[in-house]
Amino acid sequence: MTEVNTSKNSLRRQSGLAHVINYGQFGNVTLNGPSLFICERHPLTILQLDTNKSKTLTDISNLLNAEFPHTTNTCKGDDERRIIWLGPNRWLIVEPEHGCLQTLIKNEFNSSEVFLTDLSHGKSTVRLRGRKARDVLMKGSGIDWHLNSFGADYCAHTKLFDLAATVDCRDIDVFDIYIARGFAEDFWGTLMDAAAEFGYQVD
Amino acid sequence: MFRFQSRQQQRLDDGGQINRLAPINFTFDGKKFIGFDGDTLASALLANGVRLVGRSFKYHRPRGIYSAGIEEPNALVALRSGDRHEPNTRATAIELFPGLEAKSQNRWPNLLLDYLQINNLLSPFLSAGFYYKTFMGLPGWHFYEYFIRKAAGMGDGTKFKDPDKYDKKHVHCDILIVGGGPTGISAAVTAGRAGARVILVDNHPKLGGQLNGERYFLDKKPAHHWVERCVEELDGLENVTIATRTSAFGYYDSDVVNAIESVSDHLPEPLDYQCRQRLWQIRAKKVILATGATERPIVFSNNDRPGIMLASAARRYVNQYAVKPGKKAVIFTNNDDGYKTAFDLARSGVEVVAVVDSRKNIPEHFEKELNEKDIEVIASSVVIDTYGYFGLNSVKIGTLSHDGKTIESNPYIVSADLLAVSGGWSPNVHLYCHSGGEPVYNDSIEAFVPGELSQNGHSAGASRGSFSLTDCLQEGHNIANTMAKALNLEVAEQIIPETNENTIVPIEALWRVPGKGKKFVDLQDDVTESDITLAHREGYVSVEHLKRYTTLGMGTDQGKTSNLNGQAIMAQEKSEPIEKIGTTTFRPPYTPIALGPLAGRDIGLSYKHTRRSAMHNWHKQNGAIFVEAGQWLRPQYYLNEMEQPSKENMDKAISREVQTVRTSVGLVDVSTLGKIDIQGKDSAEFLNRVYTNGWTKLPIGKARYGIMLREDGLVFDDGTTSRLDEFHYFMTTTTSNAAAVLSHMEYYLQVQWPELDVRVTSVTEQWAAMALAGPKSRNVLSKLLPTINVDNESFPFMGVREVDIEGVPARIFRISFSGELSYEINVPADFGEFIWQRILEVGKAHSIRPYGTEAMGIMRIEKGHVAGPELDGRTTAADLGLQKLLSTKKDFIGSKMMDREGLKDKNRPRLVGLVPVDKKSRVKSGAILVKDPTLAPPVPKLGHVSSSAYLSPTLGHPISLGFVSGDIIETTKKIWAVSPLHNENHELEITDPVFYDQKSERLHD
Amino acid sequence: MAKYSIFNIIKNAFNEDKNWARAWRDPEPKKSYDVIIIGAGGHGLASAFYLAKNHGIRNIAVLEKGYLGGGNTGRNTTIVRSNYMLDENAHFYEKSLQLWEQLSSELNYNVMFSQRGVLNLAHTDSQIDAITRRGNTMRLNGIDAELLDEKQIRKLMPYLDFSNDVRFPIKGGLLQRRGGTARHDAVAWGLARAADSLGVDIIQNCEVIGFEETGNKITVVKTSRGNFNCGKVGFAVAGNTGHLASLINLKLPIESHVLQAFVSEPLKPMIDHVVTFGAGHFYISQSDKGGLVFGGDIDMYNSYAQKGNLPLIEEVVTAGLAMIPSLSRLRITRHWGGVMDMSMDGSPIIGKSPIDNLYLNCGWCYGGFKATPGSGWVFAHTIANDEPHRLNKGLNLERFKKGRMVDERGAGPFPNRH
Amino acid sequence: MLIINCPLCGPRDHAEFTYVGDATKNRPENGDSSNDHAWYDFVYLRDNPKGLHEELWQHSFGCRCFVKVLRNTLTHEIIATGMPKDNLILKEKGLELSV
Repeated sequence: MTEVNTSKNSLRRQSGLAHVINYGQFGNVTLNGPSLFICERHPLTILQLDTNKSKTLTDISNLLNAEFPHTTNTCKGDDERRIIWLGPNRWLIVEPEHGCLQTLIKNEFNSSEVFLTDLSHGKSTVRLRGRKARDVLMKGSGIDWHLNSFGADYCAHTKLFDLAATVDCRDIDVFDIYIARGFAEDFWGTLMDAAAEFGYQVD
Repeated sequence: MFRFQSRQQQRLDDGGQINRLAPINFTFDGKKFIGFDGDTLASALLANGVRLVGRSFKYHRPRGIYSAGIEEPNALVALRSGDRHEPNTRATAIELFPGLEAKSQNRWPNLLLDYLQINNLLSPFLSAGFYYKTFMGLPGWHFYEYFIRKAAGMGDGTKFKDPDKYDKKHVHCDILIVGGGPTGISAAVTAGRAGARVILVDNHPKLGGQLNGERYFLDKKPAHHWVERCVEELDGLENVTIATRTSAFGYYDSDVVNAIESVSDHLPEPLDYQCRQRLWQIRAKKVILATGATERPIVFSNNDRPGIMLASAARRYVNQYAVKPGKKAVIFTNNDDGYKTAFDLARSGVEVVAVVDSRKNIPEHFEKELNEKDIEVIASSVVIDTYGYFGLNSVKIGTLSHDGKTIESNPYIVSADLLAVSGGWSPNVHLYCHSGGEPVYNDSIEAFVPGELSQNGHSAGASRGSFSLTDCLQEGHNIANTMAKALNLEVAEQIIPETNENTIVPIEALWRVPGKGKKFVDLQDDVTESDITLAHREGYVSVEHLKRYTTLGMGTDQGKTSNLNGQAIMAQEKSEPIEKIGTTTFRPPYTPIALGPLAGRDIGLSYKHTRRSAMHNWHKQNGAIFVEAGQWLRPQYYLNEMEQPSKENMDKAISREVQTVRTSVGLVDVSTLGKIDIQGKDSAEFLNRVYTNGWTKLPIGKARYGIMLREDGLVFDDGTTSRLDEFHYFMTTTTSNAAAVLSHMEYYLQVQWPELDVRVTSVTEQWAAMALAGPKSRNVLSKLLPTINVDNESFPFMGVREVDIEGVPARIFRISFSGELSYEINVPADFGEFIWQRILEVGKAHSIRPYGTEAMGIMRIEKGHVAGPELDGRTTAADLGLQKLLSTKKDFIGSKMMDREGLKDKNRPRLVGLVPVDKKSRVKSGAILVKDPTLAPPVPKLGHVSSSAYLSPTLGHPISLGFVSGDIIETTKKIWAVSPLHNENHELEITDPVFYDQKSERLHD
Repeated sequence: MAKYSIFNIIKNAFNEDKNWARAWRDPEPKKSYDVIIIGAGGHGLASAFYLAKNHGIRNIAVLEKGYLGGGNTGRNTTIVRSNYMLDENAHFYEKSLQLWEQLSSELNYNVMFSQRGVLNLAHTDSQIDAITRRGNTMRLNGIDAELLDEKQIRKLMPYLDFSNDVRFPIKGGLLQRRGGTARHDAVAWGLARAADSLGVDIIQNCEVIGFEETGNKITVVKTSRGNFNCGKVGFAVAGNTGHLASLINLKLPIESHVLQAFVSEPLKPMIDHVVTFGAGHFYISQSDKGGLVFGGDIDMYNSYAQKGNLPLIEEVVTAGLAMIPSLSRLRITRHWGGVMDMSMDGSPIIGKSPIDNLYLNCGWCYGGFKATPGSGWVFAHTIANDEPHRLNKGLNLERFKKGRMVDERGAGPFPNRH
Repeated sequence: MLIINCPLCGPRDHAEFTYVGDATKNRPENGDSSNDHAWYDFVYLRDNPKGLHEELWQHSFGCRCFVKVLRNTLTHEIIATGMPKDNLILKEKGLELSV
């Protein structure tokens, strides 16, 4: 058994990928360097928000000072906070861990109008970046990854390498992939295998 | 290098599309040869004068190279060796690579001395369907089959794991063009210029198709100039993807076309990080099928000898590969194509003895060139027979009577080592047929062509029967523009180059030549004309019967060269037009495809993703032996550091774990249980409908056990649900039904009761869950929660608390599966391992132990709790002794169907406990309960053992749960468990299913 | 009917096979039949054959919309077994297996029934428990079954993956040695020839387009080749049952789904048994011609199309390579689909219908081929006597209403899950 | 592959969906306890049409919505998709009339 430091400050949030990530360059890295950069995003706050009251949503929007995407398959926000369309009246709010987002909303709104579900620990998030990122996605999912169909601020909930995944196109060649934590290790292996022919760097 | 070349005695000194500066070593049947880059194995063998390459399937007749493409019926070889061995590979489709190793097949001991040649002599007795008529008596088919199976089959399989990798890729496009011949290239240029997203796939290493095998001129320059110019333009278009070595093998629903890309088949082995093949799933808005056509043979006696090949193949060998497929050639044709072959062969120095044309009129425009090259044409004539056992040496020619049924004049024999045959061309309508289309017969080309459009796949060029090059180029352009228009794109200009071809004089059908001897229709499966006439005689006249009775078209070439000839002969026998006979259904794949790319990277340990709990790594490092639970891996039990895995140590470990929980405290990972977050004003009402018991009165901070039924009234799942807040509930399900229960609830919320204000979300992965169980569990918990009162009153049975464990938010449920005082602790998954370790540390004072699914299973049996083996989808609540949970005050899912007579039957098997009378015997789950173990079958079955604990460490003897017919339970206390599979019988006592703490004092304590 | 034998083959060979007679007639239909069986697949032909042979009824027509044996009889993976757990299925399929054992001699047509053994693999303890229960039940029902451990399987089938690189290790298996395969087309042809020789009219290219009813009885069967008066009518059209039933406004607890299969290039013998994977949907056997025959799960959506899509094939192949990794470089030559009549409990419906003189033979899911002779046997009995044979009593249509489902898998009223 | 146009997510492979089945079955009102046949019909009987079939799929790998699909069971052609409340057959007929 490893020694555990019980002091509150060093409480470890341990990612689902903690035991598999190896840093460095792998696969078919040529003189031009890797075509792909892969890293885990952790720790994050991932909150599912569900409401069918448009007034409430506007109020939340004001409270958070963030816009909610109303078009299907789109996202809004920046690196600090990302709001992803999930389904009818349902969004995913993602931001670096602060721990207060849920409380912030809960304190302001009635629990019969806004429904919050914390999924921060239920998902593992991998960022895939680089000019071959779309080629990797093409190996795992049947949706059209062409820039014209899936550009920046698009998102998709899809079957990626046989797993339910949410893919958020942060920028032309930057993708955040959310998958269930329990599959994280396996997904990581699959992703590395699919990326090997392009050469990749794990940051 | 010159030394090498001298060995390629059939190689031309110049011309062709091979690189004479790049010689390539290869072996065939162990003999060393040399070919050139750009060769196929077939062209390289022909260049080296090798004619005999294989033996036929049934009669083991010597066979050579028959075609120059994927339609090859004869030249099948075993390619590579060891773990990369590939049987049944077509020599005509293998690109030559350094060190290539090929072996002939279906012969023993060797190609020249195949002892099963005897089948050729026995062939009169081996006509179509002969085995249906015999081998019926003793000793039975299985006996004869042993020998027949050995003789059948072609190549050998392998027992090795494939060392190569496979990949998959999903692509989208506006226009998919299948086939990179003149039609496809022309279409691609137009579509590309129009700005459409285009994918052009072709199964060859380079584009050009038929143009590569012909001496066509486009705009007065050799055709390859035009091809190269087009390819250059297409390469420069960002919206066009050209995929060579990519074979589209199937056209499926929703205009999805699948293809296999041969990434490294043309290399000795894949490069680093390179896969061998890649499966493409192409989703197209429109598809242009420019798949070309395949030449047909003509059926005549001994038409299968090495040295006989398709006329277009002979042409391709001289033109593309600069190989003379023979020295002295006879051409046998019923259409213009034979003349092209005659000219190209003559031009390359092959002596053309004669063109035998079954038509009465020779096309006039050929006369000039025939005279120039001094080629004799024998009109109204046919090849009647051929000679030469291991290779053709002469050909018998005769004149055909007017009605085509007899030979008129005295036939004569000419010597020749090459016979090039053209029976006309059949458009490749396979993909069109896959897409749902039905081909129709076209008299003017004597072949099936695409009929009405099916889905969005349009055929163009030779694949729809347009055999003129100008037509192909024009059609490709036109169809691409039609599609561009339909896609709201600007139409594009393209100037179609001028060709040097002659007008085509129509084919006159000639399917078979009269006369005796073996006339092969299907060269691969050795189906002869007489097999077809026999099938007709016996009434196997529908094309599908014909195919199945004679095996016509059932080989690896899928009948590409034989189907139509066979059908035509049947039509003649029936005196019906071919279109009435119809054609067999073309099934994907278009050409045989390897299994590897269909599995992609999901092989070995990657088969089905592995799901791990947040504490997995801890388990792994601390002696856990894992067990598969669906996709999850769960600790089954834990071995001590010094223990090796063994049956004995397993038993020891499990007993240890049970005893620890029963006497002190244990900790088990239950993260795999399904967890569903339920919120909304109508949550209670919804639970009332989903569960069989009542939920409206459940207070906040309390949990309740419930069962769900399916609509048919049988038990679906069980679990607990807790009320966290006024409108907030937390449900757990069994591990195996987690996904199904969520979908089940979503269905009712979205489809049946959309008026209910309820949201459900899976939070299985969000929470790491562990059950702290045992009489000392409260002590451990109170240490973990020093500021919270956890005594029985403050935190009673079925109580729920949301707390903070050393800064980690946690939900604690006082529920019990083991029957002990127990707390299920849920923490956000990233804290799972930390809290798990903390609990074990805190619990050290009480000798806490982690326990696995085995110990948990024993304890739940001791407690009479039902699980998977009891919830098998066939049991009712009453069968499980849970009828008390069926509310009579409300309707719930399943309440209307659960009272059907069969489900209320008093004699239905009901859950019981079972204890061996000797208190020792290990009763297997799956044993059947009977009255008397000595009865002979069929034995009346009174029930079965569903779950067994070989030893209940708590009770000191084995126990089981099982089901016994209701009427038996009333009348008897003893029953026999029999397991004929193990040759075991044990007498059991029927008891209450709850063995342990029947009053549930322990968990309430 | 000229007898088929080795002597006749030799005799005819000297005559260039010119004297072989038609295997069955192509009769002009009569105006009226005592019994009309719709569907000249294995089940329809077997029913007609046993009606004529066991019950002395000779004025029988078997109507076929296409060519005989052209539906599922010619599309299945040819597996024959009787390894069922529930009594209603077990005794019925065992009777069928016994009929298979003598079918070639009974028909004087070699249907190539090869008892090479059928093995179901188990990969977890709970799967071992499940096959133990099934095997024990079989044995108590007088059906052969053996439980094999990993070692025994390794000896019998060394090509399976016993290495450490395997996701679901093989823990054991249930073997029925009397199970095996048969040549599917030969079954249809042999039955057609035998039924024909007993006077049964097999009418091909004859599609049923409607019925005329008087009272609660069918009096006329309307077809593309004219109308026939009928005494009794039997449905034996498998996947087309739903459509045919709709022509008389009969709703049934059946859905049609497509099941795919595929075959590899011919190979020298490498797989001697029928093997079923337990951790994914996959089964395999090798045909006498040498092709490896693969099957898996249905495509999951209602379908009357005799074609399927690739994803299911990919799934089956993936499961196959998980079990036998050495298949990876082998090639498949053909994949096809058949339309399955999936019932609501996964077991067949064979017996009377709500219409007085109509009898149903349907709901075979993907187990119809092995049932062929047994199905004909009990269906003929049911039609001839207007009451079920003891072997198909429990397989009635009423069982759903009464809550007496015969659900081997416990999957409930979801046809695509059986 | 069937490509199903999810009304929310757009065209997706059918592998992202879970097939539910016939969408024309009406669940009898729970309060009505007399109508056993209606329940038998709902749970067990199917029209099983050869041709147009209105059916439900769940987009389980996507938005998790139940999607109604009008599909030809003979050709697999998908004619229309919608939400569970939509009557696609009516809608299609309406379209035909207006053409």
